[in-house]
Amino acid sequence: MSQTDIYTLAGAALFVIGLYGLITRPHLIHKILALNIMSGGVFLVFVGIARRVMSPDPDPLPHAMVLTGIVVTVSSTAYALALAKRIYSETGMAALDAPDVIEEPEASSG
Amino acid sequence: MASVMPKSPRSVRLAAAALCAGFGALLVRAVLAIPEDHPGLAPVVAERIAESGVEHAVTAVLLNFRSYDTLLEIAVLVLATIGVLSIAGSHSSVWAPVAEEADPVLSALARLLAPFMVLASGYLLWAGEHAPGGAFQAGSVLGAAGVLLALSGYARPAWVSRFGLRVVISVGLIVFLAIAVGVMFLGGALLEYPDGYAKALVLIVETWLTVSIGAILVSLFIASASPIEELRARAGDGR
Amino acid sequence: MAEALLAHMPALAVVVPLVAAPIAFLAGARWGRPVALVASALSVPVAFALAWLVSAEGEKLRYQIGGWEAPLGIGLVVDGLSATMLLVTAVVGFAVTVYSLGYFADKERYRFFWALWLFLLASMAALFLSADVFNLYVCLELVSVSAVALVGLSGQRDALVAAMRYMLAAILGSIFYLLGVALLYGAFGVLDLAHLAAVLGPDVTGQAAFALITVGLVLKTALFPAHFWLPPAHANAPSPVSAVLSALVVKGSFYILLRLWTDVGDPSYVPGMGTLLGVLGAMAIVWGSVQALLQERLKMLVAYSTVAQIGYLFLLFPLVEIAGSHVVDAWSAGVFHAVSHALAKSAMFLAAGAVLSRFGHDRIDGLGGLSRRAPVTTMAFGLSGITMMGLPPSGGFVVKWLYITAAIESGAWWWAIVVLAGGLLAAGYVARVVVPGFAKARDDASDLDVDAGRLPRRMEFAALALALAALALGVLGQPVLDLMAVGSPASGVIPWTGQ
Amino acid sequence: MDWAVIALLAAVALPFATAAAIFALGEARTTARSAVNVVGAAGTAVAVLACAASAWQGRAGGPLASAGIGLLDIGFGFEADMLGAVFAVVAGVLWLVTTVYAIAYMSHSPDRARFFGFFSICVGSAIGIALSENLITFFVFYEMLTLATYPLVVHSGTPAALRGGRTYLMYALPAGAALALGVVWLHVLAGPVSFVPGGALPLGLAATHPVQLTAIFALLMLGLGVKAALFPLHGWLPAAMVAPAPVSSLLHAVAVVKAGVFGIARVVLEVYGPDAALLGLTLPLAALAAFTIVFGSVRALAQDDLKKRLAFSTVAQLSYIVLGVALASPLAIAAGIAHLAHHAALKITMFFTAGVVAEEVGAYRVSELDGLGRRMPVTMAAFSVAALGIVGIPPAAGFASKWLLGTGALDAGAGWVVAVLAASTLLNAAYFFPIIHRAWFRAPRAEWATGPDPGRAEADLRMVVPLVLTALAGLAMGVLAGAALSPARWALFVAVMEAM
Repeated sequence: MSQTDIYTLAGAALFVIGLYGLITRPHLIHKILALNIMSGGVFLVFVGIARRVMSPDPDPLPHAMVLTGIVVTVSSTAYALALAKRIYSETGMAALDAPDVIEEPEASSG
Repeated sequence: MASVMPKSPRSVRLAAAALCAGFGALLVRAVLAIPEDHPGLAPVVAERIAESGVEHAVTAVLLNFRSYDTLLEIAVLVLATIGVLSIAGSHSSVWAPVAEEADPVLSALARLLAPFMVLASGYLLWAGEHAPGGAFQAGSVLGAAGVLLALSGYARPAWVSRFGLRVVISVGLIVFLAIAVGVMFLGGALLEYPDGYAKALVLIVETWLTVSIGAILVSLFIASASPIEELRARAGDGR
Repeated sequence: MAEALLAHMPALAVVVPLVAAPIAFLAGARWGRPVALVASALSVPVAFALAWLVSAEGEKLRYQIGGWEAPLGIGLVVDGLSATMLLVTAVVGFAVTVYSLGYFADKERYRFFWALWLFLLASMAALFLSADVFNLYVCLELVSVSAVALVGLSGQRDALVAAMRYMLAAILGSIFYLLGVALLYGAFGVLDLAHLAAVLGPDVTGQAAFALITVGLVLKTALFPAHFWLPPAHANAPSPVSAVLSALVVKGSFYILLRLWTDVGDPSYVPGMGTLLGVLGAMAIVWGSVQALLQERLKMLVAYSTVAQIGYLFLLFPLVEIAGSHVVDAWSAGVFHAVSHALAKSAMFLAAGAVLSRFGHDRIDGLGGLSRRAPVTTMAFGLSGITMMGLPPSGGFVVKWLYITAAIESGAWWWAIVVLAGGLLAAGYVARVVVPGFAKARDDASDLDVDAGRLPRRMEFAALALALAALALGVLGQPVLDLMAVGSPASGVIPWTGQ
Repeated sequence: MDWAVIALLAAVALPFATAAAIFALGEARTTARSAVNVVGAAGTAVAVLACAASAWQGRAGGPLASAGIGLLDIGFGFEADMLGAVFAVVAGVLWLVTTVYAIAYMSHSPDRARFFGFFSICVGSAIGIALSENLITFFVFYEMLTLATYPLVVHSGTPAALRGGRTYLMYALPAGAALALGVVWLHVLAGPVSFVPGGALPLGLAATHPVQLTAIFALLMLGLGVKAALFPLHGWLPAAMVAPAPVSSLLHAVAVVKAGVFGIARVVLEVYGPDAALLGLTLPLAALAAFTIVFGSVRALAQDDLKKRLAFSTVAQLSYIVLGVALASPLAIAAGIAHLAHHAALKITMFFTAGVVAEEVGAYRVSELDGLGRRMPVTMAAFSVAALGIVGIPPAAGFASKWLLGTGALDAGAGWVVAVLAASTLLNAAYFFPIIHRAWFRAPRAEWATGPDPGRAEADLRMVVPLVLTALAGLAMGVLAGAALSPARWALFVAVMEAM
């Protein structure tokens, strides 16, 4: 198992963990964090791919993409957090559905 | 927030676990099959970096080869900030001090640290040309300084008006766009820096980006933070 | 000078609204309005110029940003498909801008609308032009954040919750997409679409990347069963926003799917994927239409109609895969549907919004006598309904014609049955709105406020103009068909042929 | 541009332009709207007559006026040919008459802008159907007609009207889907199909693809059969009688229903041609038409509601046309085509009358017509002429149709048709004679004598003149059946071309 594989497998694991959390956690902050964990996993995959070049300097492209991705993720996370907070102050709820009918998002038909 | 949050039903968790296992298996297979010896675009970058105006490969990609990505990414950042402002209520509450009665020790420390953070920010901006660093790192440090000041009661510098806030948030994007479009009048494509000007133009863009990113991060923080009264009221409920 | 200007047209299509967006933000509540009007008006001639350029050239145009050629730099590519989508964006965008000037009469409350709106227009243009898989990710995020922010703009409770649901789905979709991009880069080491098409091979990583990207984009396009977020978001957004979300935004992610599956690869690249997408599309048509038949609110009905109409887009994939020499028909059907649905659905939402803002409610059982109270709006709704049903003469009919032709030609007649059944179901939900409009006016039978004032004419006529445009496509659509065929798989070449 | 092409385009475009103008003028400007309507209808009448003239010029295989626009390989095209001219003239000229009638009839009704606007679209669609050069153009206008008729059926907005409208859509929309499938399928199989006398299918296709062609034929008949009110697809027509009288008169006796039979004629004669008989498709069609004739007549017998009785009569009479086309001998085809015009003039008269009677004396049922002849002698005389014409009493037009059909059937070796004709004639008489008897030979209803004006109750001249004119036309078509340019002679010309 190469160094690349360690990073990329770890990234894949984070992705899956985040996905599980997103589906099973009803709390909005948990969901947003779960998405961030997934993004982190993806960035790790990028970093692993950058590392495979057999030269002292890694491939700069995945790094640039990760940096761009981080800023984009920060932006959307900021907006999502602001939204979650506003929802909480409007409804007193920190979840999308009423607590007794929480379902996984994919299955609820809104 | 809410103290008791029920978990999802067991069936949902099982389904989620199955789904994640499926994706996990797919990912492991896909990730292990990534060729080990593919050079990617690294050789192309190395070949052309001399023309980019900067020495650091990642900065060269971010601010020259793929500067369009960066332009749009700044747009996302400004956009998200506008979005946050649009649901956070009026401007005035955004800029209300977060902590009215700051801890004197914290306050003094913040005042002591802030100038150094601004300095560090400047260093990061300059270093990005040849080492890891650049506008985003610099802007983050600047933003952190602002957050620190906000937390210790200095959220609203006297010069920030509503219009001023909008200017600071968008100035980086506007300067970037102005340069992106401006070079077209010199005969190039969008974002095509004329020979020899790349370094200077990149620096101008990065400087203003640093300012905007710092301002944006502070705005996002303050807009998302709860006014102190609200926090207190909630703490009271909890007792 | 004119020539130089033409050469920069691809960049201008993005830059015009993108520059206007921060200006509108700076300009504030009052002056943001003229800024938006000017920028969206300028986008129309730019889009027409691009369409003209592509038609005249007869092949793809490339514009290399920063002067760096691919694979190092990012390119903008203008072919028939992107020019068509840009044109629709510009036309619908302008009509919606005009409508919005009337709709957002409360300038202060919606002071951020104009900047967000221009960001959305800019990001749609950027998305339709981008020739780079990672740049498309950034574009997708721009689209999603601006769309979600517009949904939540009213600050009302339902809108906020809908925006949150939309946001979570959109971010999740983006993450899936980005992981796919990482794997693509890992497998093939390029990001430019044309370079990717050249080196794409039967590779596990590449196939997984395509699958992940498809999952992400299906989520963003709201294809059944990932449609859960769409109806509340599209129904609770301000009506001009609803119009653009249904007309353009869902088409953005569909457009990338189309690029990947018909331009970079083809539906056989991942075995079974074409059929799977088609089956989900068919299920979307049935499920969305049935739900539309059951809704109590007009905007929810229209939103579920979007769920159904999205299904038609995805019938393209199985038919492109099996249609053999008739791939042109299947491909053109899907793209033409994207165009005609964009026009008709925006008309429908604008009409629904006109009803809502004039009469203060949009309960379907309270719309008795609507054709008498708001004839222009009823007409706009009814005419756009013809496109939804796919009846002639409308753009929807051309779509139906092409799909049925492709289905029969390839011997897969069951897709033809799906198309026809969807048309009948659409007739059912359109009738639910239009029929009570003809009911005899009795004071107790209608909840339409008798004293409600007239709407600004520009609101009613913006909707009617779009509905008429959708109708005109059914007869005068040949230029659009010619345009979208330039440099596309419809011209008979699919770059990647799987082994 | 050639005058004939201008006439062709004007015939199709003028009704739509009139509709647009009516919608734009709106509800309030009654006088301007009526003026526009009459001028538009008159212009259309002139245009369709000019189309007929140009068709006549080109009758011997000369070039026909045509125009069109391309889309994919579909192509929307128009052509002024002999067969199309019959339907175009019937629809266009009767529109002018109906417009005058309708302006008077609807003068106190709400939503007139909507009514007359959609009415114009219906007529435009019917003329488009008549002058379509190919099956796709035909289909486009056919579906437009379907949709544009709906607002007219539900015009009054009463629950009964909405029910009638729903029934109509339940029949018409699935039929449209079947027709769409058939048209596309045929297009895939045979390429673009233009209407050509004597059939348009590529040579040998019937031998290589008999099953597909039969399935397509079934789909097309399913789609067209609804408007043609072929059994068992006729159920919407009686239900649609809730529409105002002008709609029942022009659309449900002429434009809409004849669009269906006209379509059947186009498909059988000018698409399938001899292949239809070769594939064994004509006999089932003829049998179905014959059954519909008897069925419609029997059902008409049982209706007390005047308009419903007329509607079932229409169901039966339409199948005369289908029967003639299906028998495919020249005389039978001529009978069908001639009957298209004959029945139009006769039946529109009867519906005009029914409308006037309902409006003026409030009588909706056959049993309420006692003695009406004395109150409305002119109106009821027109009605009686038309009724006798449909029954087939010489010299009115119906006799000419039946004579041609009978001899045509014998030519085609289908002697059983004569029996159907005889039965139908008896039934026609059985459901129309009681009306005539009641109107002229029974004592007036008691309450009429006590009214303010127990004497004459003729309606507004704008209603009476049209129905007299159409009755006279029905009479003239029969009396002058042998004259040059009569519908019967014209139909014979067409039939000879078709049967070649």
